[in-house]
Amino acid sequence: MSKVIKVERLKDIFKDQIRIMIGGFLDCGTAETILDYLNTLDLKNLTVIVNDAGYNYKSKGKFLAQADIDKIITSHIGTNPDVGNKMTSNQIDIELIPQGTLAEQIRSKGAGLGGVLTPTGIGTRAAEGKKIIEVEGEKYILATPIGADIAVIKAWRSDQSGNLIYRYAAKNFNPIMAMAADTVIAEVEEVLDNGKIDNNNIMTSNIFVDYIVKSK
Amino acid sequence: MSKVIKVERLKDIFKDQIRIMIGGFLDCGTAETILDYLNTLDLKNLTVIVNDAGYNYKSKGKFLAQADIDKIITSHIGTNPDVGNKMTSNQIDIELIPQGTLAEQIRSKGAGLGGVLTPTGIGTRAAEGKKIIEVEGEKYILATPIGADIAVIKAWRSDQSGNLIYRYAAKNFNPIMAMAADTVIAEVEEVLDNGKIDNNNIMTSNIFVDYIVKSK
Amino acid sequence: MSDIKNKIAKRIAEEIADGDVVNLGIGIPTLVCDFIPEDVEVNIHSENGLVGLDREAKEGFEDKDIINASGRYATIKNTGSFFDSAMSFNIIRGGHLDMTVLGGLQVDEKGNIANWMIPNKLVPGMGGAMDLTVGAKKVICAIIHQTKKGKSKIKSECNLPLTAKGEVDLIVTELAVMEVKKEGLFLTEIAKETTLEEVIKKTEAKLIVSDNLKRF
Amino acid sequence: MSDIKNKIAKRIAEEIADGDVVNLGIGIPTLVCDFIPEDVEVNIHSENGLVGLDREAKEGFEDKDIINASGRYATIKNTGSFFDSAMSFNIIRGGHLDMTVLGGLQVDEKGNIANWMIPNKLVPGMGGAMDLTVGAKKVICAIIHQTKKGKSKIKSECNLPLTAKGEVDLIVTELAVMEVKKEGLFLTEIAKETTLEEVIKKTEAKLIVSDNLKRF
Repeated sequence: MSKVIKVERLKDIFKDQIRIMIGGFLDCGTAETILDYLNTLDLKNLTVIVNDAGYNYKSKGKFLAQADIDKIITSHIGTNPDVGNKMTSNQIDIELIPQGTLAEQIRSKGAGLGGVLTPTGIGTRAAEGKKIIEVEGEKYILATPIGADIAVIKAWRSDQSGNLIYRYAAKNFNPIMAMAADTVIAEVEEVLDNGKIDNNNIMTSNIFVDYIVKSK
Repeated sequence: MSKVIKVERLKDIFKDQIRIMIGGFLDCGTAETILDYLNTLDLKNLTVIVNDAGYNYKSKGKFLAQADIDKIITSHIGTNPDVGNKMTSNQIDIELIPQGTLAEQIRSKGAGLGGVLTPTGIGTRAAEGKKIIEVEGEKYILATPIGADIAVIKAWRSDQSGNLIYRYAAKNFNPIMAMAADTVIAEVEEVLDNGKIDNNNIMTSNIFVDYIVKSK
Repeated sequence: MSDIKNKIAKRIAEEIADGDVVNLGIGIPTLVCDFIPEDVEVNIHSENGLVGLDREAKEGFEDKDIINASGRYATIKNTGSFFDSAMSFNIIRGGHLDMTVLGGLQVDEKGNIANWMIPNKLVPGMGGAMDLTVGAKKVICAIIHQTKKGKSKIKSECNLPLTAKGEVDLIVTELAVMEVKKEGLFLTEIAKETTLEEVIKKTEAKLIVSDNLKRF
Repeated sequence: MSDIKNKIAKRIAEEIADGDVVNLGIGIPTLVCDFIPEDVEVNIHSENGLVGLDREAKEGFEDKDIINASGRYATIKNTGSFFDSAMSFNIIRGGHLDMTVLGGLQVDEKGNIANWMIPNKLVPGMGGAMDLTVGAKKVICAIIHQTKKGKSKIKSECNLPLTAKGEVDLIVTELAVMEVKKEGLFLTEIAKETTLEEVIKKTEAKLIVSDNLKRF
């Protein structure tokens, strides 16, 4: 059985009011074919979890700037002035989280943990409204799991069964998001037959992946 | 600069009363050359962190059965009756931890976390003496970091700079222990020149590794 | 005895759906593999760090780096993959297993299970069992109905130290299939070789007999 | 202006020892690279998921999957490696970086630093800065001494939202080098182009002048 689908099939998978995770660090490791397709749909009231807001003129950043999004959970929006403006004019709710904490929160969801204790952000606004737990005299912020309905991730190679290998610095948030969503859609540059992928170097197992879309 | 050393150099690195982490799941992914050498030394009052107690007749299991060890932190000793007997006769202190919790505690140390909240063991002896934290009505055990003075790990290939690639199921605890000790000694089957290792598939970066010992 | 074990394993095999990701414990659970129909594709996870586990290796074809959780040389399907212990238990604890099948020393009508120690007698450690019972979507206990001395292992309340509290969903013995529900233990099937009276007599737990009692 | 920035970067380069693992922030910190002597080997970590970062890619030699944290196409040394964002921040938060160099909007005599937002004006987000300041063994703030309006950025107490509390170890401006100690801010060096009086006048923070004041 192959998990490869045409990008147009995603019309039936994405719904209004869902939570979407999008992998990538700026442009790198972002599922551009899928994002370009999402930019043609008319989804409403979304929540998006993403490392950064990207650039407003393409794929991820365009989606964040233009789609009907209620809330973005992210570590950085400085590269996308359109998102900044939407925040300033209260059209969108932005929850800013330190990048390492965001990574752990996503991982916690996939790992079945109730959260992790991080020293990052103690004494700053990142600690506001958070539970503080002391261990051996040190204060930590309890960072609780963040999951999503759908994760849109990008890998380099897959086999038909959905095993993934990433390339260079395009890993970033993709492997952890692959574990943290109910439905995981991976865009890949190359789909190999089962048995043709280097199985010692698979980073995301096929058990996590629901659909594969080939990059255009 | 090469990190490759002769196994005999370890005489000067291991001391009495230290905490040692040893990678491997039973026989698989265990640094047998290093363990065989440690079995010739006369170290005293050690604490050892290890997934399981292995088999009493070789390398890791022999070390655990015969060395002067005060305490073993582990998830399973059932395969090594000598260790079981030492526990029953109070010659050794055994701290048993669920395997997934042990993995997270070691990872937490390397990751600079104050710990993780795990649902594993709630309502069992594994929860005794542990801090219980409730998140959204669910109870979790706070599992705090476990580190060591020295980690003895096993990989497949390295380069001279200490980048590591593991092979198949010999990964197990090795990549997480590589992050959790002050000094990390990796035994490898093959040492490549810098630039000859497949750098897209390095699982443990050279920044974690202090010494490389080639398997005999 | 092997007839009895095979009967349990064969019945449990019927619970597995095509595409399921399953972890099988040591002992009777391992036998389940032999009874899965050819047209049901099952993805077997092994907690030492692989998914896509296949049969044990033939003599002369062993690979030192591919073992199963019992430490026996194994093989892997061409869609299989390998990972470290942190990831392996993320899969377990994070709800990514459809099912786990475990042996037990005792199991009770509240879904408690005890399988990791007998105080002052047998203390092998919990290994991965506590994580597996907490994390898998469906937990099946494969257990011989009575001890050698003729005592019921299906208790009203376990008196050995627990592996997990209230996590067992289904109990399969050579005599009966029992579902753990909020109301109590539902007896849904009895073996062809037995009678309802015999099952009730040999069971310490209170049984709620299904209106639609089947034979297996 | 570029003279000023280069002066700061050049002085900071002297802090780097052979073999150090270092993360350099955007802006002045990036310039530090240009002043590291040939015989000092530095392993540069980039929070988007690589270590062993080398120069930016030449035109025509860009690889879409190798970028630095500013999103610019980069290259990697032959001993470099790549990892996901969870691992990248394990390296940062886990104390595996010898040093991080960050820019700042303000820094103060208690080692507090503010560099991620100006309320109601500029809210890019903290990205990885909070993790870097908490996790790195040594935190250096590279900062121009005064604002364009002539106000000191070296404050007695930051009034912008903090990036981290008490984490800065060393402050380097175009005029001065200051060490953060428990007793306060030690002025250890002043620029050749300035006078002690000018530095004190342009610094809001109270300075403890070293007995052995040097020029740089």
